[in-house]
Amino acid sequence: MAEIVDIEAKGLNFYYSGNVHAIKDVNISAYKKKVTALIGPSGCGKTTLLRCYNRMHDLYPKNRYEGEVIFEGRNILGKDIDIISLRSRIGMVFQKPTPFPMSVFDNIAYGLRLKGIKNRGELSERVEKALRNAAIWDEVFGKLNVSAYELSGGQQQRLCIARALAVEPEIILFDEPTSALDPISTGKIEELIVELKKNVTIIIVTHNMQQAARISDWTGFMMLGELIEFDKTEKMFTAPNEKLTEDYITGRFG
Amino acid sequence: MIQKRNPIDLLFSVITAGASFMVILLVIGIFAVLMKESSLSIERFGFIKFIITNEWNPVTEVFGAAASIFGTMVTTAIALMIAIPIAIGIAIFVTEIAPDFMKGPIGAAIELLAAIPSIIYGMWGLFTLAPIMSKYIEPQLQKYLGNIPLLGALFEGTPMGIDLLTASVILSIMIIPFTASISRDAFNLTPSVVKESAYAVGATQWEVVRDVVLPYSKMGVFGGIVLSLGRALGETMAVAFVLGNNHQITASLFNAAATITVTLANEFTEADKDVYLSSLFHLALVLFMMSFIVLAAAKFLLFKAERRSNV
Amino acid sequence: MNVGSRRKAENIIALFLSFLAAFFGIFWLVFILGDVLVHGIGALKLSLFLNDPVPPGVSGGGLRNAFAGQMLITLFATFIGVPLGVLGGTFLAEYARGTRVAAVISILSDIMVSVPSIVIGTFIYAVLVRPLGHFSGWAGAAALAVIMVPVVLRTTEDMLSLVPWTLREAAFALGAPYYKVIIQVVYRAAATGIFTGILLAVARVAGETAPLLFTSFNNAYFSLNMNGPISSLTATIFQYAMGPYDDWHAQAWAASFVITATVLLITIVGRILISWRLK
Amino acid sequence: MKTGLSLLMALLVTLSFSVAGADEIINGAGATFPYPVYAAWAYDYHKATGIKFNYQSIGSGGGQRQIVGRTVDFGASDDPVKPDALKKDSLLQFPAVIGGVVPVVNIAGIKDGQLRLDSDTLCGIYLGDIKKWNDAKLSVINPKLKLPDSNITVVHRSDGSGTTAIFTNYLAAVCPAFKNNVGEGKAVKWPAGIGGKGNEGVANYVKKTPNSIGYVEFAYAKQNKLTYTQLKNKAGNFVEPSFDSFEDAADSGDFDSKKDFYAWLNNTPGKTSWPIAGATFILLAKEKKDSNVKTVKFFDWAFKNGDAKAKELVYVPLPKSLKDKVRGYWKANGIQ
Repeated sequence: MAEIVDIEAKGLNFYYSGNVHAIKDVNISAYKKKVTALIGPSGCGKTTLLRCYNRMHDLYPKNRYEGEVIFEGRNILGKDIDIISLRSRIGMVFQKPTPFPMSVFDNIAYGLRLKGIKNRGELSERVEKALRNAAIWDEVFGKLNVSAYELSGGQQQRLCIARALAVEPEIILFDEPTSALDPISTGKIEELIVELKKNVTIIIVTHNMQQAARISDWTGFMMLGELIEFDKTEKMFTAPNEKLTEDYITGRFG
Repeated sequence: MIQKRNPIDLLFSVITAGASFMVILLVIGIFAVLMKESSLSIERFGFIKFIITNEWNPVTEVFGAAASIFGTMVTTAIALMIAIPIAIGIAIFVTEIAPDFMKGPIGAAIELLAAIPSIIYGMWGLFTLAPIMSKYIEPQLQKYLGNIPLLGALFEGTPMGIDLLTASVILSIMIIPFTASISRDAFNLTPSVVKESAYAVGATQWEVVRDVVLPYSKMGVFGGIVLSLGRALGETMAVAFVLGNNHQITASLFNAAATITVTLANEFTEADKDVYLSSLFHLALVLFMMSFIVLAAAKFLLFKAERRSNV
Repeated sequence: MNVGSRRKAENIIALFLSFLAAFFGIFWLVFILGDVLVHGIGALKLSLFLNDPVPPGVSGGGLRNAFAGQMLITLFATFIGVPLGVLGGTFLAEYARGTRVAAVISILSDIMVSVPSIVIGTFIYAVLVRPLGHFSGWAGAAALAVIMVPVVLRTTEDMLSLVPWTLREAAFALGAPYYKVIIQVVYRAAATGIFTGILLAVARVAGETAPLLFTSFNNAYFSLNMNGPISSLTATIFQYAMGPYDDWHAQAWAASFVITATVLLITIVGRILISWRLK
Repeated sequence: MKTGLSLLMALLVTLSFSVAGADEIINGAGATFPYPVYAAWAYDYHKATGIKFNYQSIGSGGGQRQIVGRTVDFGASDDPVKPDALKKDSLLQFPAVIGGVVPVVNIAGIKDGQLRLDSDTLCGIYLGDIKKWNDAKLSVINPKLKLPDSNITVVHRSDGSGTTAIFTNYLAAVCPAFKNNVGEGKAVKWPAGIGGKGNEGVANYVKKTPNSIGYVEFAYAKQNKLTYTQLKNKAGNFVEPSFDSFEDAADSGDFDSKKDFYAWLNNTPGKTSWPIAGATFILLAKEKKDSNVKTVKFFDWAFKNGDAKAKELVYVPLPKSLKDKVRGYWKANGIQ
């Protein structure tokens, strides 16, 4: 099975305002239609790295990137990049469910409408597809018009995944998507992620090493802003090259 | 041995209870006193008839509040129409758009401006705004809008700067910072992670504001608007200088008018006949009830909405 | 792609409009402050604080009476309003916490905060001025106190509610009676917040005019007698700005400048305290 | 800190009560019409005697209301109160000084005394019938003036005012339409215009509003350099407002102490008399014996020492005979 690089960080450095050096010379690739997990202790920079891919850091002033992130042959950190369209191609799911203050249907249709899809039939078709792909259709098809806040936490998170899926992105970024959920909901989301990689590339930040082991193909281990080791998941969890990785995975710290 | 309740504690609780019951007492007291004082007017003119009668004639001693109520409503409505979009614009600017180095200072400036006493706005209106209105703004309005049917009627007459329009503009300038600062606080309550997830689907700044921030904070903004409405209804000094004090109902905004508050400020110490004074108390009662009802209704709506979103 | 450029254009227009709104709003506000500053400082003289008013046409008058009267009225309003407000708020947040009575009083206070101040003036006229037979500084102070009570009460309630319940439990566990817990622990924990609320309430009433017109009235002379009519800056500004004399206008500007500066100063101190507390 | 605060408070409280006794102050309120002269007298009186005379110009209606409510030591009104009304509220009334009400205008190029008005045109303007300055009726009596083609902004009083009482009493006397449609009183229902609070407010609005007309006590017109007009009097002559033309009007006044000096000075027949004039009155509460003595002392002093000041401000001091009548009235009512 050929591994095709989908998005690749090259010599990436990132500074928060006030010159906090949060990502230090990181080189990491995510392969097409694979799950790449980022693990490491709190504050190691894994979420910061994740937010570089869709340039979420641009929302806050004085943040600064150095180096490159190559996607489709272009450096997406470039000044001439249209961030708005970039974000519609690289979706994101957050730590806590973040439904918008609108109905279930409108939440999913939101990104589609932004893309200019107005046709009611097409909208409902694609909303349904996204909800099915996010494995939540069966639970919500009767309540498409109720406020998204009325769903349970686990449902809300899958709704957010469906929302990200609806615009058919090539890559979806997951930022600890299950940390706020109970074990049953967590299980459903994990199954979902495995299912999703048939169509999209996934990069997931997780605290939970078992989760990384269960669902990812590749794993990167980060510490203090540096990428310590990056390899196939089986390799990382069985025979890591670095002592630090081994210590972390076996629970000696972190 | 278990002791009885500490007597000092009992005393303290009674004292604090007394202090807080003062509020109920005040509300009832104000209502009762105003009722009693206006009884002569209510008896003579009738409570409802007083409100709808357009007559304020100290010579014949016939009083009706319609003109004052009209003035209050028109100035409040125009002031809100001007102030709300601008205040929300300011709030959007301060929370979402302005570069960081401007956010702090502008936000602070707005807080401070909301604290300036209203009499300052009123005096400034008389000395500075009224001449500007009569020389520049009102003639232009008349020139461009005066000939449009229906709309033109709003801009008839001599632009003298001492009129409904100037009073409304001052009132709006006065409530802008107040409304803006409450809206800003409401906007700031939108969790940034929800905003981020809208950006993550590819929304533009405006789309995030329109689809996430505004819907998320609409209750807070609504509450702010109601408070502004209450302020505008009850404001005296900002309008007293430039309203022109004439009890009349006219279509044109270039005419002098009266509001309930200004009528009270001008005539309260001067009313020489009992029924005159009683009618002024009656006006105060009407104003008290107006603001009470508006705020109570808003509280009720907010309370209901809150309960709904908590379920 | 069309959709994309339309959306971008829409974005730019909307952002520009909001910038324009902000600019427009802030333009007027800066205009007002600038005007008050320019005219006010121009008319600011030492004699303004040291002399009493003189008849129109005679030069060298000041507003000593109004400064003194304003301070006295505000001070006594604070002495009446603050204890009532703080104690009332204490009841709502402590003894009556979570009860229906507390909710009702809380809502009524919110409404009272927005009751037109001139209505309160008429109320005080009816209950204090007419029965006693004369305008008085006390009546003015009472009117301002009535405005203050609900403001202070609500802030106190909010600030006390922010104090974690566990703190009280810790004090109870040592065997302290409730009133001691409140006075020695809860008040202390919420002190900055309450103090800020009081400052902001003082700033608010210090600029009130309407309720003073029929209560403390006005006095052309320096007087510290709270039992009689007493001058206030705001009522004087109303009289002087509406009057036809240039001298009066200048003094009204100067008085406006002083009162604006004072109110802003109090507000700034309040805001600094808030941010300091939040740190 | 705490003790300091309570000390301060105790100090303040004692201060504000203790001063109460020591303070020699007379509190009065009412007509804005005589405010300039009262303020000037009070200033000199305070210098001479150390007694404070606190006069607040809130309007004649206010003066009457506040003395009826006994919230002041004396009330002042330009609108004389009828003897039976005085009896009902147990009040005393005497005149203090005489003055004239003058129309003032703000028209570019028009100077003091240039514009001529008669009862017909003044009435037409205040009824809202004459709307423009170049109205034919105005042109006829002002052949030499070039009046602008602008709308007239009418300024009147918004408060209960003796000036309005005098002015409307005059208009009602000379103009039946005004009597029927508006009537007379301290506050009336004006058909047109904007309302200023007090003589001060009207003067201020006229000063600030181009093409406006208002009516104020003459001292306000003088002090504020407002443009006054000529008026046609009962004898058919156009006269300018002046000390002399007011004095002529005053001479015809019929003040009778038995009627508590109730009298008007409008539309008097003298050849050179100004047609809108009036005395301004002081109202006392019969039972307030102590404060009445203080108030009367002040006016007695003003009658003796204040004539020059009054003339300077273009008020007409009461004639000697009338002063004596007033002193007799005080004595007769037991105020010494």
